[in-house]
Amino acid sequence: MQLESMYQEIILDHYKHPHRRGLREPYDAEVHHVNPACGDEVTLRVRIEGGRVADVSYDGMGCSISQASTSVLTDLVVDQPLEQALAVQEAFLSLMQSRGQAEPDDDLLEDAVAFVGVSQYPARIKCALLGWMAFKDATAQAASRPVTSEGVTA
Amino acid sequence: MQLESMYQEIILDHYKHPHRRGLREPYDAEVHHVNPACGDEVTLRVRIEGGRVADVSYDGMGCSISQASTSVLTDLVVDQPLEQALAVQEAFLSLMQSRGQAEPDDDLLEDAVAFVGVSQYPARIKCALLGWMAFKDATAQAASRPVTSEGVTA
Amino acid sequence: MTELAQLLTGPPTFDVEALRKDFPLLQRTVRGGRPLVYLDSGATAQKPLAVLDAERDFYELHNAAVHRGAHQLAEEADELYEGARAKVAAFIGAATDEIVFTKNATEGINLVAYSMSNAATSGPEAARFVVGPGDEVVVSEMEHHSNLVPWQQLCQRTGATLKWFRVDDDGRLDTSDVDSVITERAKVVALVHQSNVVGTVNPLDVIAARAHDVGAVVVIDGAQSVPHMPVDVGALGVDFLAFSGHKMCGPSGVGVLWGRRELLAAMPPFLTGGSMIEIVEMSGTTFMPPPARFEAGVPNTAQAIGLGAAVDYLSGVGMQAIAEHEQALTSYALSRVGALSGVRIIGPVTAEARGATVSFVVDGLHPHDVGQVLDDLGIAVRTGHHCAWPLARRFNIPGTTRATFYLYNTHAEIDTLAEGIDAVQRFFS
Amino acid sequence: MTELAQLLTGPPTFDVEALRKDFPLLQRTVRGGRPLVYLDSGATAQKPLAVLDAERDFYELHNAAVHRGAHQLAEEADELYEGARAKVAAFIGAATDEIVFTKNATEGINLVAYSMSNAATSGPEAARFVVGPGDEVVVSEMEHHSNLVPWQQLCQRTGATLKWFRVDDDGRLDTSDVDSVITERAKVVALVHQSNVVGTVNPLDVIAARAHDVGAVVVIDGAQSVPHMPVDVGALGVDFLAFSGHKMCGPSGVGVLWGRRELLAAMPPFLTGGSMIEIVEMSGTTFMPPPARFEAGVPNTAQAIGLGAAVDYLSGVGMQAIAEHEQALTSYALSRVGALSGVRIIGPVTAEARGATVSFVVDGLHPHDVGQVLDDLGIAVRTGHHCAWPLARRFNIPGTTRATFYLYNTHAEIDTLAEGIDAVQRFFS
Ligand SMILES: Cc1ncc(COP(=O)(O)O)c(C=O)c1O
Ligand SMILES: Cc1ncc(COP(=O)(O)O)c(C=O)c1O
Repeated sequence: MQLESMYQEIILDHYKHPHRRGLREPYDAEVHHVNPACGDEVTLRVRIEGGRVADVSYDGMGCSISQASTSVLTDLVVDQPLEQALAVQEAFLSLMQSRGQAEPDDDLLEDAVAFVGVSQYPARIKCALLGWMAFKDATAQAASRPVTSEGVTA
Repeated sequence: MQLESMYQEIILDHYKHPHRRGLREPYDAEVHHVNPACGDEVTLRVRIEGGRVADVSYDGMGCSISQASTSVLTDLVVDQPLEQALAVQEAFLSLMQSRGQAEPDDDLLEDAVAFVGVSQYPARIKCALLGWMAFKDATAQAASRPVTSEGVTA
Repeated sequence: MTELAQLLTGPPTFDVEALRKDFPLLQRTVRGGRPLVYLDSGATAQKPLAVLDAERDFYELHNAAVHRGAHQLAEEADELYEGARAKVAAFIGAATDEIVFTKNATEGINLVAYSMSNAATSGPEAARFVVGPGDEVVVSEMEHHSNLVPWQQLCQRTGATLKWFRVDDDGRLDTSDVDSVITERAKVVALVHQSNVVGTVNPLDVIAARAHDVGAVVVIDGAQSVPHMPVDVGALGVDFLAFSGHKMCGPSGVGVLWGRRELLAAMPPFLTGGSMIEIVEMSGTTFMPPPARFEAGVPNTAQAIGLGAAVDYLSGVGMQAIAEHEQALTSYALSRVGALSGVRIIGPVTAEARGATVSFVVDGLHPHDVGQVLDDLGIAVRTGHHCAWPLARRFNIPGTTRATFYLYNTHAEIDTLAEGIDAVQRFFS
Repeated sequence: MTELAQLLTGPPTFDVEALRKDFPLLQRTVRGGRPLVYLDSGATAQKPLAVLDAERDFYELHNAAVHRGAHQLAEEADELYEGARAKVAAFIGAATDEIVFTKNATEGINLVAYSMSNAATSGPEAARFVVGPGDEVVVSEMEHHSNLVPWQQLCQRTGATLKWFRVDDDGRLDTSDVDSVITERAKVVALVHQSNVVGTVNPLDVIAARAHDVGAVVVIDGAQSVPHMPVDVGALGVDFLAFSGHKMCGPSGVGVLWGRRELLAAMPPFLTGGSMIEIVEMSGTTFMPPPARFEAGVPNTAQAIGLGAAVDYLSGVGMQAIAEHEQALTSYALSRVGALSGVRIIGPVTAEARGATVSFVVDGLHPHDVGQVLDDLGIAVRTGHHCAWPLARRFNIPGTTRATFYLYNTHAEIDTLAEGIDAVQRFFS
């Protein structure tokens, strides 16, 4: 089976035991993203405090790949400076577009390098990116809103 | 050349010297038919008197086949009982749909048998039928109008 | 032969192994040399050589623009194109001039929906097609998006109201409230003949009877029925039937809309342009009678000809024989897959009034993951909402894994599928 | 080589005889064994082997429904289909997501026209496309029906007014009154790039400049330009460009609509159904971004892939070289045919700003009869109004006989044509 290259142990672990799952308050932006081809969806919230990603919380339904990659995302970006978080997002995006050819930066991507196998299956790339694109969208929305310390903004 | 089977002498004669061409009064019905594929058109009038075709007059633009066949039509139907004229029309229609296989009734169709060659060229069948379908339409319209002796009816 | 044995192997005269040789693609391997088990004909069918050859012959010998030329190639192309129309007509028991070639089933349905909104600005003979505020358009919860969204859009354009039939827990159409769903206000009832998700074959007679009582036209999505069972429009009692060539062994890029002659004759055009006109002036245009009225531009000629070859091929095998073979496969699949623990069939669990589309969910696993592991074993299935998202919502699931069978599928492939599902469960356990 | 000699034989590197071998149909004979002289590429072009093979390979090895499956075949089909889109985009200097596959040029033009009437019942981002009473839609007298009737129909649906540019005696667009034809009320200007009857290449820059000044969108019918000359949408300065695959060595059943990204993004959908949706509920649907938004249903996959192979083939030969070869043929034909007594060229009589479409009338003879005799000699031309009836009326003729040339035509074939016309005259004298 070539399957192991996609379903690496670390991915299955995150899938079975997702990190930071559930929707929490306070948050600065909430987005809802879907993958129209399969109907997978994620609702994702971000909380930015003092230029750092204070929390990412999420809920949704999707396959192992989309669930695990969102879980990994939270590990990599929570408690990081926003700039660093966005750099990680960029790096993950390139990794997924690499068709398995990338030599990913282990230091930056940590567990997320496990997804290199997924990038060889074009139909699954969108699964892996679902949470990450939602995160990008949510941080952009949070950035464009007036800073608050309370959480939810109008 | 196989062309001679289509452009028989008799057809070229009628083309160069069409019979009864021009629009005349009185008439009981006037129709305008076109062949959308090529733009050929004919305006055709019929005059019925006492159950006979008293006159068929026409004008229009079209190829040798459509012009000649309309000319031949007038020879065959003018001065005939309407019933006989419609039988000729029917016979010509079958001839044209025969793909060159028909054994046409010479007595009924006279000069019109020359069009058997045209029936082998599917794209030209409509040319040959232009005037004949107009005649059929015009007689039907004339029949459905109140009988007059003056000509033009409302 | 006992009835059971026949159920398991299909009708005796049906030689699947011989048929498979007609389909070049079925000979290939996937994922590192595994034999291909193609269970995705519901998405698109594979093509027999006869179809590929018909298209190629056209291009190599007779290619010309139809309806337009007076040279020999154009004559030949015309004859082949119109010949294909006659073949398709005969295949569904229709008159030749009731067959409109479209690019797919989706276009056929859109054609009717747009023609209905165009009726508002067309002549009096189109009056019966006009819809507006207060009028109702009826669909069902099990529609493919292609027979749902065009009607939502028609309502949006015209102010009409969309209503729908519900689906019961077995995946059958709930017709208990037919009289309240289809009321005097209904102008059109659009329904799928055979569901592409749960396989249900809908009772068109019940629906058509009520629809016609209230003067509504009945538009049937036959994308999944025409390829798989004998369909005779004379017997169906409906007004329009749309289907796709690519799902019935024909080429991509061609579909069919059948409509009753008198309805097509009264309908305003949809796509406009070359070849569908009667007289064109700058100030206005008149149109040809059907079917030409609905075929604007140079048509998908080679594809229509390929579809003609496909219906010849299917007729040669026999639609009744194909339907029986599929019934046998379906019964077998329902029992094999249904027997797996942790696997639930979505849709009717018996083979009556259902086609060879078997959808299922595996406890605790997402369809994507199921499909991926099956793919790795060489088994091609489809996963997700199958373009019928409201139906997935109805069952409160993210989607299903779907196996669909056609004339070239075998009982052995169903065994492979069942074993594959078992492997999926082990992989993720 | 002198300039004149080059004019007569085409650019030195262009080996027509070698190219002809790529086209199986050109090897056949017609009407009792005569070699075929195919001068009807303006209606549809012949197909090189590379195109036929690309389609067949797809069916034999990779056929699957695109955008829908998670199995290997579906991945491969997706990659081929989207790869074709990228090729077509590169061919006209567009971005990949600006390329919408349609079934022909006609559908592409209808797409824009329907999207504009749909704008009235769509969201605020579509507001700029709304047309209604008081607004104007501008075309020309030389339009193919496919770029005329859809706009007449848009006016009929919306109450807008149709206006048009006139054509002068040479068959050139009369742009002297551009400011009064395109006024502040114009919402859309739809114009043919190269006339399919008289060959004229229109000055798009003049038209687009004025149209954009008044805020109108510019829709170009490129059915006769894209196959025959290098076209770069970056340089054209227009907003939409529609063309057909079958006229550029591609399969039947596929066309292209290019549109500026920001315009496509703001446009409401046209055909709706599978694969173009974002979220579907019974109560309403949202749509994908372009190009998916405009490609409903299983697409004409094999045909798009075939078109990809066609643009590879054309690029391999070189569009500039093809254009020069056609210019040489056109000059030669204009002089050869124009020199025949009793024969009149309809359209520009010199080769500047005109393509390889030569229409003529023979004194005293109807085009049908001319075409019939030529056909008997093995020469395939087209006769009639060529789906541009108002232009025939403009010249007060029933139609023309039209010879069109493509990369595979030769100077010798033009000699055969000229001799053929002579034979026609003798036949009817
Ligand atoms: C100038 C022009 N526009 C539009 C069309 C329509 O193309 P199609 O029929 O392929 O849609 C054609 C060809 O028929 C054409 O020559
Ligand atoms: C039930 C049903 N209706 C409509 C369609 C649409 O067919 P197409 O995409 O070929 O237009 C499909 C297949 O995709 C289908 O399964």
